[in-house]
Amino acid sequence: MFVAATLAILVSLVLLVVRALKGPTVFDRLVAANSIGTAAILLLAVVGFLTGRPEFLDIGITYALLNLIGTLAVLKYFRFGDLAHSGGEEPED
Amino acid sequence: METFINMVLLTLLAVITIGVVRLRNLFAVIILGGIYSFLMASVLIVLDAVDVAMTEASVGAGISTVLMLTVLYMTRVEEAKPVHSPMLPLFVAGVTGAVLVYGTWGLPAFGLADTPLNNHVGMTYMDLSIPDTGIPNVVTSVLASYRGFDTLGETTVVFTAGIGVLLLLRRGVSVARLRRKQQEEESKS
Amino acid sequence: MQMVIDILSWVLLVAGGVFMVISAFGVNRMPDVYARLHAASVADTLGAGLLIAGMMLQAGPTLVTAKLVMILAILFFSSPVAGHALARAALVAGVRPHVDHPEESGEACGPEFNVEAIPHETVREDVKLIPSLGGRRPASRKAAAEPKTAKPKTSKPTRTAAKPARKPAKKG
Amino acid sequence: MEVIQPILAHFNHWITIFLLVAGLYVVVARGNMIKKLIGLSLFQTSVYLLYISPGKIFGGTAPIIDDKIEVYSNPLPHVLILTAIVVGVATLALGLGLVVRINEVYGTIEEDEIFTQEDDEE
Repeated sequence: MFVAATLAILVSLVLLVVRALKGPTVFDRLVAANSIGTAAILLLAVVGFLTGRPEFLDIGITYALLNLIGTLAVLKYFRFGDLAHSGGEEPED
Repeated sequence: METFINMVLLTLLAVITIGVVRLRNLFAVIILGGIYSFLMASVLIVLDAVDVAMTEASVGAGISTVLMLTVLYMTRVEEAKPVHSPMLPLFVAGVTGAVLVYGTWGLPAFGLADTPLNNHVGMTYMDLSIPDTGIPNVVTSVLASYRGFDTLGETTVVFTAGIGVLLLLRRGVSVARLRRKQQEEESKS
Repeated sequence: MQMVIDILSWVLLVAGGVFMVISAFGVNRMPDVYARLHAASVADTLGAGLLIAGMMLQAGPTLVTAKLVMILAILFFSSPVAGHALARAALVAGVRPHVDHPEESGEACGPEFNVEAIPHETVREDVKLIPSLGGRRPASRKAAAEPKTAKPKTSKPTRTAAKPARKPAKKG
Repeated sequence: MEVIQPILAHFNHWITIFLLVAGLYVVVARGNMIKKLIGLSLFQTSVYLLYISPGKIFGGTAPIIDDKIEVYSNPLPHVLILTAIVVGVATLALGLGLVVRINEVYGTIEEDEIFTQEDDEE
């Protein structure tokens, strides 16, 4: 049964990579990147069960957090043009 | 099944690499770099290197992305069109690749246990780790105990790199500002 | 008992896998960023949720289940944050939502970023009106065609209308 | 099966070589310095694969000792590559620092523009 789930995740990874390469805007790529992060976490968990050692799920937690950090870093750059911006108000450039 | 997952992920890595090479918008390249790191980390998990996968994900998708974005803020986003023809680099790369592919025929096949690599010191650590150090994670025990000086050298490298970055980016005695000031004075006079 | 658990986790895992594929398919097929975000969220909620539930059934009451719960919780909290930030950043950067009836919503949208940059008349001619939804062009269409007065029916009308002119679209 | 056997045996090596060659191409052919650094990291990651993939043993699991497990993969490449990754990010940071500095002095990070500026000064 884990084989079926693994295959499904691999198929979705392939489709998402296609979108990441095609995606006309940067944001399309980011959507794909975020979903690829999720798919990678699930793949890690399923492969753990598939090989009979599902103990490495801590890495999945790290991935989830890093995925959020990576996405937010790019987006913060986009909205404020600066990673060190304190946020708060919209830029009034 | 493991081999199949491995092959699919590696193919995706290659496809993403093509995208990284071809795209000229550096933002898109950095985002693809993040995807590349996640896929690479998944490959490493399938290849049983869990510690390396964790480090690769945090360094590749985390720190590298943030560092590159910070630098990109100070420079231009769009890469200039190449002036030179890419034929010579393509030729060099192709020849290098061909020679290396020729070399792979002499390498042992993937996944075998009786290769030279898997019969020497690496596997000895597996037997020695628990009696010597009591740490079940062999990577940790080798990294911190058997090859502790190696790790010390590594931290020295990181320290040196940090000092190097600090010296490069120090604001006080910026050569660039002096130079620019000189140019301004010259243009005024 | 084991049999029941196995069958249940089979169902959950397969359903989760199906949702993952559907979501990835949606990300490929949808017309613009916002719709793609909507498709991608299926993977974060239903896909991940069902898959992890199936795995939890297989793991039983162990530490593995606790870790799976942690992953699910982080996904549940982080993916809406990322999605919201993404949509907002896209809106601020000037990506117009794809609309079927540009006249009615007061703006023309297409795959292009910078709608103001292309002649408005050509965009309007492309649009096919669906008769069942009224099908007539609104009286104020001349006004709607003017880029300055184009007011998208989004949360931040003035900003998005004014923004793209100043901040050129970043295509990549 | 006859045809597929060498592909299975050497697929990892070939992808490694592809990544390496792609990195080499980017470093040689592209003038943008950030792109060059990205090419260098591609090069670096291919070396990770080159080291890790021979250490994998079919049927083995990660080298964390457990009573139930018989076969483990080789831990030594993992240790070496862990060191390499950390050193890699240190050198990347240093390289990016240099890029910032070059941008301060020349106002650009394109190699060709820098060369033309140098030629103009002479």
